[in-house]
Amino acid sequence: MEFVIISVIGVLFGCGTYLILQRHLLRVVVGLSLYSHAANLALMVSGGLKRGNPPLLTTDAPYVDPLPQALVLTAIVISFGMTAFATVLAFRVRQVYGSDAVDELAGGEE
Amino acid sequence: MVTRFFFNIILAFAWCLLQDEISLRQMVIGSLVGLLAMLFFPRSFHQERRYFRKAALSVRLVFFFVKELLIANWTVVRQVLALKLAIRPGIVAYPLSLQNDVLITLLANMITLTPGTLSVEVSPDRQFLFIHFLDVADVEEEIRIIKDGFERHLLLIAQ
Amino acid sequence: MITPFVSVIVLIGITLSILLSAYRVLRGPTIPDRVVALDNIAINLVAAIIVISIRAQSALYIDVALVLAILSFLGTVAAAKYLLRGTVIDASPLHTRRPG
Amino acid sequence: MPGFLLISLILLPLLGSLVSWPERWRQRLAPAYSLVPILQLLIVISLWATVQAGERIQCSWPWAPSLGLYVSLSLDGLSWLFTGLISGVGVFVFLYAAFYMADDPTLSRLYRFLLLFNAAMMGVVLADNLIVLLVFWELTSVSSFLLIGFRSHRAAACEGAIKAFGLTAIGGLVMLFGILAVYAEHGTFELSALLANSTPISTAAGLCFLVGAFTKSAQFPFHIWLPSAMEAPTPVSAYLHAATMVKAGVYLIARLTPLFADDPTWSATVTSVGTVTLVWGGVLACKQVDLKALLANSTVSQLGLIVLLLGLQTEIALFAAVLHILNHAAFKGALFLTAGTVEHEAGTRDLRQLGGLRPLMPTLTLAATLASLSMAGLPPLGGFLSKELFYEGVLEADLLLRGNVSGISWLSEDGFPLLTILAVTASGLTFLYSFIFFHGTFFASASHPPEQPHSSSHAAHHATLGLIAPIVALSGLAVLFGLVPSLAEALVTPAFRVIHGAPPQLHLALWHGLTPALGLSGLTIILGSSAFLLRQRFLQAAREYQALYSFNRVYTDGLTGFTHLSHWMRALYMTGSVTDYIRYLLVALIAGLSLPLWYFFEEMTLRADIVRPEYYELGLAGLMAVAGIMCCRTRSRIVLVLSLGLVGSLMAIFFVFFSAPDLALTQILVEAVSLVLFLLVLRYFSVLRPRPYAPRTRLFNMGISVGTGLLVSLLLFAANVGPSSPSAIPSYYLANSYLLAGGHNVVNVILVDFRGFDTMGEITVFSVAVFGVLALVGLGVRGQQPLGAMFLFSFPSPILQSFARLTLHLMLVFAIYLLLRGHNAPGGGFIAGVLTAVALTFQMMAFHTEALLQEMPWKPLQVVVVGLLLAAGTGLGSVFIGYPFLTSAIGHYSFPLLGEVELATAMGFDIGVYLVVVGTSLGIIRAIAED
Amino acid sequence: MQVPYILDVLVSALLLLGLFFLLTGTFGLLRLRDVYARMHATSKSTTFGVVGVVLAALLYLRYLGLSSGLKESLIVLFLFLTAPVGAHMIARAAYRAGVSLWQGGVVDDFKKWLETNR
Amino acid sequence: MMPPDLFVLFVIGPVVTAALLAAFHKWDSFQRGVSLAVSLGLWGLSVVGLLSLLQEVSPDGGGIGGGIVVLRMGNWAAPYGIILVADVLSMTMVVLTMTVGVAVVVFSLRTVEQAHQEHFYYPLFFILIMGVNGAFLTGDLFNLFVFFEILLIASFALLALGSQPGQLRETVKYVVINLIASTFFLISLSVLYRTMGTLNMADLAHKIQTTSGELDPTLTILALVFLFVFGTKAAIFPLYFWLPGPYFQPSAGLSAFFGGILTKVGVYAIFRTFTLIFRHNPALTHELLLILAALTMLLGVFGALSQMDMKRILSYHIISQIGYLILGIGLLTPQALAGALFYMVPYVLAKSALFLIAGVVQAATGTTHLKAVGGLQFHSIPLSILFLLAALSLAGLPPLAGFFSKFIVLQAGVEIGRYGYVGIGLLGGLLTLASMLKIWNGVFWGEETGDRRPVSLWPLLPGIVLLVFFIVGIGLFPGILYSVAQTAAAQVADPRVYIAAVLGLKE
Ligand code: NA
Ligand code: NA
Repeated sequence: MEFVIISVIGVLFGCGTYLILQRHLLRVVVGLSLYSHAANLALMVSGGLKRGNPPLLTTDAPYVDPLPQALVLTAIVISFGMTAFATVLAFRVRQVYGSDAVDELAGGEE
Repeated sequence: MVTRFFFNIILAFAWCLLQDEISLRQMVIGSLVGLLAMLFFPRSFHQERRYFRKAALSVRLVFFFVKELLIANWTVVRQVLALKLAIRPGIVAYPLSLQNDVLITLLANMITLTPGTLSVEVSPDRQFLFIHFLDVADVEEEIRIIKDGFERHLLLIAQ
Repeated sequence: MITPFVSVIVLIGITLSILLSAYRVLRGPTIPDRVVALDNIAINLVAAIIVISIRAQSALYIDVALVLAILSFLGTVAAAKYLLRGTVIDASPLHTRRPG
Repeated sequence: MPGFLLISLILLPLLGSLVSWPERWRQRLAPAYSLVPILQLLIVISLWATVQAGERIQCSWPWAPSLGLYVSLSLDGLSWLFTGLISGVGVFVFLYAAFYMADDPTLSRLYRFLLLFNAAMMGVVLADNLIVLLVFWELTSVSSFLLIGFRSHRAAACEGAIKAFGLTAIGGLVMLFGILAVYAEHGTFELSALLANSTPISTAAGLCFLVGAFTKSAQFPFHIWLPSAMEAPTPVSAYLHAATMVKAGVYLIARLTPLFADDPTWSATVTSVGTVTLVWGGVLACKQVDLKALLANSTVSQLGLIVLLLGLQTEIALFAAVLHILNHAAFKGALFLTAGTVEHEAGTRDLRQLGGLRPLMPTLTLAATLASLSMAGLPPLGGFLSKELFYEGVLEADLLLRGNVSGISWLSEDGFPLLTILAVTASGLTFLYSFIFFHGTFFASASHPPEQPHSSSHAAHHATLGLIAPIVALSGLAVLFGLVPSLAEALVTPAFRVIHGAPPQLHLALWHGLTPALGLSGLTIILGSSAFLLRQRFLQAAREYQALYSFNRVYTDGLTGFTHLSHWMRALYMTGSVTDYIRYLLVALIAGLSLPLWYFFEEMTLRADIVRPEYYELGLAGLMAVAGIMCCRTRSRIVLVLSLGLVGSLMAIFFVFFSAPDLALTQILVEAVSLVLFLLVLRYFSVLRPRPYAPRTRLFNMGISVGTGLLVSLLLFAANVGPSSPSAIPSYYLANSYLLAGGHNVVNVILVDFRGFDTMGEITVFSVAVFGVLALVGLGVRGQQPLGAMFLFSFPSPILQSFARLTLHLMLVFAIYLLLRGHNAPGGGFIAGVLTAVALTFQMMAFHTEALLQEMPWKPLQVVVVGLLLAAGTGLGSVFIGYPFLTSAIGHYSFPLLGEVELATAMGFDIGVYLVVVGTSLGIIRAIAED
Repeated sequence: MQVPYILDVLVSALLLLGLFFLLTGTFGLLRLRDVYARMHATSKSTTFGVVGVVLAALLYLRYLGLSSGLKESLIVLFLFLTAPVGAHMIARAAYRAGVSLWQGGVVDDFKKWLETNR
Repeated sequence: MMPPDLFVLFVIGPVVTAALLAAFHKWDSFQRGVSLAVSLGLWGLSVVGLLSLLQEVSPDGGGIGGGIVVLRMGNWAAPYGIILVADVLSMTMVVLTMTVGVAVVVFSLRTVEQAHQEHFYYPLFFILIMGVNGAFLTGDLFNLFVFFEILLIASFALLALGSQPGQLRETVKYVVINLIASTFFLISLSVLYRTMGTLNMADLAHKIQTTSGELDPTLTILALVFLFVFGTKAAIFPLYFWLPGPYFQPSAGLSAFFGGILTKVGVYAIFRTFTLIFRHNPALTHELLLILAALTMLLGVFGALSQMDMKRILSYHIISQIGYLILGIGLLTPQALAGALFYMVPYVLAKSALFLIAGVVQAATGTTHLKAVGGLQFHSIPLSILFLLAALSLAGLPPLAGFFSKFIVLQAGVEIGRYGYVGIGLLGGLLTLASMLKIWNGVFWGEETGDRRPVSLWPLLPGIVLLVFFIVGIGLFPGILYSVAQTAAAQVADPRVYIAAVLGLKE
């Protein structure tokens, strides 16, 4: 199972990279979201994907490792905040800058 | 006030469903939670009367609806799996008698869940309900069922 | 005990159903088609979660299913609203012609 | 007491430079700064007896002993000579400046800069600690920089200042290198200790010191800064760039000579650099038409002479070197001041415009001529004495020693007197430019008189005493040193003793008899006068030749080349395109990691705890990959966003597969809110029109994408096949979650207790998102009209609205349910918070944003703040009662009807989280919706 | 944990029935000609399929004492409410977005109404 | 001795302040007053904290002095809970942060536009401080990620504050690059937990010490991934390209904090991890650090030379100076580590001061482009003096603080015979001087050009004076900071000290 998920993570990273390298800002933002999805999955894998009960002590052992879950939860929340900000930023760029083409955002290095 | 109380009971009941336990303790906690929700998110409640009669009528409606539903699903299966899709779809305006939005919603939902029909739109003046028919061949029959079935039940509740 | 076995079969069936719906997402042809297909996938996922809770003999996932059901509905409505208005939330009331 | 005198030599000018007169009297009081060099001179004179007795005065204060730093000063004969020069020339220059810039409002500032320099220079010659020496060394560069650029509105002044600073800074840095090397070898920075030790210092370190000295003393090829430094006001040129600062390098070489007495490389380097500088400087000086430029290049040449002598290291040579330091200070100081007075009176320094000033300024003419003749080395002036000794030294090296002075063997190979020939040539050049200087200024008639001759007659009236007296005094000294050789001898002997280590065997006299040196002097005069008579022939040619051959050109072209190179390099990779930067980043990552990974996989072992996948998991994993690819392929904005949502929802399913209900809930909720967010702003984006990259770029992008994906996969794969260390953490959490933290839901307990600090940070990130979004939307130009389609003919759906009305409170109750049970079952603050936000968002979707105000009559921002304060306050509560931040407490309480209820402080924290999440989600959505 | 044979069979049957309806809905989604017709399939069959699965879970988990089944009923209730509303929202959006009825369509009262009320 | 639990205030204090400031974001005097008071208070507290660490002598009386305060968040021991570790290194960084923080707040009081203030300038700034302090103090790698994200999102918002086109453009670049780096941070944390089974730095180091090399291949991979992540934040070669653009954009106060402190968080992370954890194979990892340091030093300063704007030159210089710090880490001797820390302090002070001075120039003339201004020397002599002191310190001229920084790092290099790197370091210093002189020439000398705004510059100077005061002070008394740096280096040079303090082990 680990290797399946790892492959999916690879595909998501590849797709994310591809999108991030595109010219449309929306695609870049979506690419970043794919990145964070993939990273969260990777964090999930870090505990080893043991079959077991969720780490709720009301159920019976064996439990899966609860720590990666907590980490992923934190990571999800953080990346959600980041994505939200990035999305609004991208939309403000389109409004203020009049363009959402990444290559038109070049410059600024004098 | 009465409305609020009634609504609070509903919320307490929902709480019990969530807790998977119908008991006095949970009803009390549930109503406290409901009160909390209503306190922090106050909104104007429409004045309603004759709750208990309406509740009884609603239960009757539920049974009627479940019956219709079972039939409906079988029909859809038949249509979907039919090898030949001999259907002539269309949108038909259904004249509404109901005026209450909640009840119109219920009606529209029931129509959608029954075979061959799908509620597309309510005209802003609540005159028509536009229904999509998979096969307009049996429009007359279907409209009759709706009028005499679902809408009649709902009109009773509306009074 | 055939339930565990059947539940795997059902899960595979649901996966198949999801993959078939994904075909509709890919094909379209219209955007509402894709939205409908995605909604269908979501509902199938709800079913899958419930089957898993049977398989895992745990009621924990029922909440997950409930939340997914709620939110797939929300997503559908949001997409529909977007198609209709170009936005999801209006800043001010729309003009309505409501009697009374 | 002597220590106090030494430090006061430095502190006096330093404090003096801090004195600022009130604006009203500034101009009139400025000359009072001259008291400082006068006082210094008195101190220096008072130290004469000590020095003459061959004693050293030493004092030391700890500075940073752990770094080997002591503020140690020492005064011996060599230092004393230089302190004398600094204060003595200082007195003349300071007094001169008072008249030279009498009407210039910047006079006071000039004095303060000069005092700063004076302090620095005193420090250089008094320092006994190499670091202290370096400190003052660089301070001389800084003050010189400020003084050269004193007339900062002139571009040439600024460029000259930068050139001087830059080149001397190179020297300073290389010197630092040498100092560090010395410290590494000998463990001390104290010069006296190194000298007393007399263990040899490595040649490399010595060469580092030499580079420092050469840059400072304008030795070839660093000499180019000195002529450019002539942009400084003339008193500055006289003081820094003739008499004192440029001698700092000479001082350093002299100071270190005992340490490198037996080092052939040292002496070879010093001698040859000195020789080249001597000749080249002379050539350059002759070509000049600007008085100060002439003097500057002559200074270069004369410094070369001193350096050359120091390199020879014989007794005669060393004595000549010390003597010439003194002589040069006298005559060159006088000549620079002459140039200043001439410019002040005649309005120009151009030899072609000058001429015939003799009748107007007879005194000045006399003084300047005498100084020039001293420079030319004519008897009976001071310059003659040092010239004679110079010749003797050179001859000794060339003919008598025949290369026994090991370092210069290459110069006198096979007995060919190359050094002597060069020396005579250079002296001839010196003769030539000395004559050009005073003849062209005072005697000849101007070749190109200025258009408006405001000069001549006008000048005589203004040539005040103050502008002439210092010159007379200095050239008087030049004469005096020649006429009374014993005076000069007495002054330089202590310094000589320090360098040579023994008292001198020779005695100065004007007449030494018919020596070979005298013959060479005669030859020099003949050569020089012939050259002077024939000068018109070749000077024109030489002046034109300049354009071809100039180290200044090398410098400027080098600088431009460097700038061009840096521009080119920047343009090469700093494209300003973030896409490019990402490419660099990822390529670096791939390049950096692929090789180690390759080696890693050579010895891998599969871990035992790998789980076998189910078929449906495979199917859904495949679908997730397809959804990802769909994101890449689609040309519809909404499909893009929906595909992303599909990826997220499928992740939720995998979280269910992996027994993570909390995660599944969170993921679903977050996905929904993200979707709403995306849909809110989607219409503002342009359509995803196909604007393909060039095929090559596309291929490159694909390559990077595949590479990155592969790399991440391999990395995670490596983690699963490589060696690993077992973790004790999960079992601890599972064992103690209920026991110690009172919660059954271990994930939630980790979030609010074990690792609650992470959560504190997480909600901070989250709340900042709302601040950021409010700022993004609230500032700057407001948006243009929405770009996407809007169907104007549309009305709210009564079906949706009544559904929304029905479900709001139900969803809220559900949220509270999830919040309260979080500690023991899937749920908790975050999940409940997002669900609440979703419920309210749904209201906004069905109605409009104003409807939210009816539901929730307070601002999202306030909710965020209350939540943050609640969470932080819960954590801080434990600090107040003496426990670490976030320490939780649990209590069980009984309430009527409710039964026993467990209350944990972690719950307060979780409610804080809940509020933050509600406020933030709503705040962001509302801010955009209302935009 | 063991469950009685009858329950085992009943649960399995309900599961398979649910799957059957789910697949039916999906086939409809694939086969039918326009979005409105496709929504007929998903809003009814798929919903009903989930209901089947939920009922199976309700019986199974309730027997195992893991759940009283109340929450499962909540899901059913919720699905019955949301599926039609969702379909209604997409349908009206699709209609405004210009997704026309399949060409075989014969009646369109909504179009007429829109034209007269514009 | 400061009560240990109070150390949490460096992290929680700012966030509480930020919350209060956000609540009253339209109340002008509250914003300024509270910001000033809190920043001063935290500054004082941080100094007290550092002093109390330094006073503590190791229990055995000899060896390494200086205490290490370990705070268990939630009272859970490492590695189960998150701990904050205040050793001399991290507390020095906190003091430095707060010093620059005070200077920036003081500067901001006079320069921040009303609209920006009402849109959470101060709350965001305090969150930024929280993130930075947290990153310095935390002893847990995942928690470090969290604090990175805190300071990132605050910096995103601050960069974009004002929503001007140029700002937004650069913010996009900054956001995208940093989010990518954050993603890889998560990936590396995933690999870390999967292979090492812990996230706590001390526990990790302990595990490495108690095993005999079988984890080395994995560790090397981890070291490289972490180097990529931290290197991107720290802007080392070849990961620095993103930096100059965004750092140019914000108002001067922020530029000062960004340029002074933000990249140092990445450097600190490299410092911490490559002294505590990844020292299993210095012949590979630290040699790599040295090469990267050299390239960073040279290419950064090269970039600066091509610029014609004061702020841009300063931005490029950030990169170059980072090289010096990495050089110190790469050499890995106690002397070099002390040098790196000694380098950090004056350099951060000078860099921040210079950015603030650029802000004053901007306020006086409306621009910082060298061709558009000139002759400011006469406009404000105090400003010129402050600039010279800061700039020459940055260029490493004695006796300013920056000289000793360079001196100690290079001395460490000479001691172990790495002359090549010393040479490159010296060259970097020279080119830095060239850039500083270019600024001086362009801004303070030359024809008086550029429109002069009728603003009094005096009120803008106190923050700069504070920073320059320390620069000069350190230069005059280098022994004080050096002993602090030595103590810090001694604590860091031997990982067992840190491990024992955190895990409560007896050696
Ligand atoms: Na200028
Ligand atoms: Na300029």
